[in-house]
Amino acid sequence: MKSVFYLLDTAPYGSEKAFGALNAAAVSLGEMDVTLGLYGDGVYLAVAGQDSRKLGLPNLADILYAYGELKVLVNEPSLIERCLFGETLIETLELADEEEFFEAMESSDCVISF
Amino acid sequence: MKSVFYLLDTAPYGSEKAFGALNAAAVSLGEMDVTLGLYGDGVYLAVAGQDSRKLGLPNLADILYAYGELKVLVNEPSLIERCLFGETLIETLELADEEEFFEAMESSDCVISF
Amino acid sequence: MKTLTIVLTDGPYISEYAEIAYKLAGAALQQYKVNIFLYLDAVHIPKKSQNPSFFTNAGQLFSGLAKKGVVIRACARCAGARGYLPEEEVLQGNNCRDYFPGVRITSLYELSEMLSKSDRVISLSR
Amino acid sequence: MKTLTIVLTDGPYISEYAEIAYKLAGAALQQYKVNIFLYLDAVHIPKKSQNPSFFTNAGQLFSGLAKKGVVIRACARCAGARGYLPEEEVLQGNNCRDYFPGVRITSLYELSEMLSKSDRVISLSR
Amino acid sequence: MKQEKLDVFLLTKPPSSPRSELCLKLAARAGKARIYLAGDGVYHLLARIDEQPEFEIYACKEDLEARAIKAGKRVTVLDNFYSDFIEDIMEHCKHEYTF
Amino acid sequence: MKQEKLDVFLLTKPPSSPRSELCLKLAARAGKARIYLAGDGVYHLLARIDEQPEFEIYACKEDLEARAIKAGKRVTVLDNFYSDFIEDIMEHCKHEYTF
Repeated sequence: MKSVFYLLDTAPYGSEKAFGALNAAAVSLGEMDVTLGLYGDGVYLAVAGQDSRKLGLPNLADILYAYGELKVLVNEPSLIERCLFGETLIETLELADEEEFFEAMESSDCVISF
Repeated sequence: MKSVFYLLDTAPYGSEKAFGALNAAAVSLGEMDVTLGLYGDGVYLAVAGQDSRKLGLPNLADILYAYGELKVLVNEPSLIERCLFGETLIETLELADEEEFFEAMESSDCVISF
Repeated sequence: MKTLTIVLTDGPYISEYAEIAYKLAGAALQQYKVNIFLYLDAVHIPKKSQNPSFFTNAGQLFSGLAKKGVVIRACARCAGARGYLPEEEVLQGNNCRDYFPGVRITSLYELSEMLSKSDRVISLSR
Repeated sequence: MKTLTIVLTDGPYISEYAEIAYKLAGAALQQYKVNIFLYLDAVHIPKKSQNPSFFTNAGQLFSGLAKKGVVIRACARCAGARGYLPEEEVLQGNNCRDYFPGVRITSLYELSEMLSKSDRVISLSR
Repeated sequence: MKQEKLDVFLLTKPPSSPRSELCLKLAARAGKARIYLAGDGVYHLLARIDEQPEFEIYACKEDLEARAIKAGKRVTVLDNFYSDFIEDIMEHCKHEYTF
Repeated sequence: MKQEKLDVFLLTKPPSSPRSELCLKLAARAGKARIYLAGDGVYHLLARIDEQPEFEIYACKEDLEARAIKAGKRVTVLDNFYSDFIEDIMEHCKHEYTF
């Protein structure tokens, strides 16, 4: 495998899955062509201004910033369904329409979802 | 609490939840007024003819038969959505329309979902 | 005194319900009797020697609740399936070597007992 | 020889994916190299002394796969969070007292290694 | 100030969850209801749950901050969310549901 | 007999799951596809997944029996489901997805 697509469709903070997907994507950077695709409830991770200090959890937005070279695609239809289209999003992420999102999945050697 | 409503909205066999809900409902029989409500994917438990021997899992339909005194309500709209309305269902279960199903939840002292 | 029972079915970290239950129980124990029943994957919560670098140790949180009087019981079938086996003896309110003190493995009938003696019940599950 | 890697994230019993992974790995190991990476709650699968009265012992299933040559690794962060701590020494292919033989706790980088050397990858999660 | 005996809902799941749909159906049947949003339940504010006049909406401050979700005027953001919720369900509410 | 290089899908989730929807979207984009149903994935037979002419459908026998789900004529019920699936993804398929 030369490329891997991590699919995250779970909301951040409510579960360890978003943290797990970010870590898994990060360790393959450099070695493989890595894309993290935010889909369904996963797109909530794209909202700017997260501050998880009072929850005692790692700030997932900070992790996204820390791995600036990670390609993160945000599925636009999922954003729209969740009324997030007008919200301020983390600027390092890439919006992808349904076609672009699926093409990225299809052109990766494997898809891993958590 | 004198009455408890167990809500099962997960399909049988794919997870331990259906087995867990049946056991939890069974231990309260006699002591409390117990209803098991099958809702959403939980209604798949109502299909007659289950044979789980080759999977090496307990037969959940047999457990339903063994606790014949347990009141089990099957949410009709969930059945219809899952194309189960024409299928043969376990005959000891009670079909409940949306109104009857919600009334049973509302008239119980507590609702527990797994 | 009124009684609150919390029923949990998820393990720690993978879901936030262990933490939410901790906060609910913490808020309630000042005025009410609080029970927690650990069912299905929730029997993992009181495991000893958890070392979560990025999260709060769920076992310690629940051990703290037990010290403050919260009654915490784990389903024997679910615990046994997952490798937590009860001892004959009860030491420090505890009958499982792998568990923090104050958490006891009991029959599922204890859940029914807890419910019938409760004024409110909260169930949290994925 | 081609290589298959299976990535798991769920614990035993609560989901059927441990059993499905066992069947997939069992079918594949006759002709292919098979890796299994245990992530998040899946690090519970190889725990010793599981005694599921109504289900098949997931730990034994995976221990059997390891004996037949399947390479099984557990994420160190996820395992540590859940109380499975690695020893310095590796005995019987194993570096955790709480685990069945043949399962080793390793860094998450091992997942990336496994993926890059694989011809196919299957991920199973709730 | 929560003397009125109402149905009370603790909602910790995002709008896409079938449990959220069930919760909102039961709340709608109740007529007036108090809905407490915690965890991923705070994402219901994006879906404008607070525009339903029959619902009194309470939200957990630290969950809003972690998820960067803003609360509108009709939402009561609670610093002591869990204490307030516990007091409500133990002393003031009619029926309590958790989803 | 599976010489044709097609996209192959292992579907283990019931029709209500958002992952099922995603799986079927990808399969539809692929045009022709082989879909293997195991676990709760066999419930897709109730939703008539086998009526789509572009899909070849395979189902796991023991999962059908446990759930009391019948397979129509266009469904190949496999006794050695996992061996056949593994052979397909290791030797014959173009792209493999698991949902």
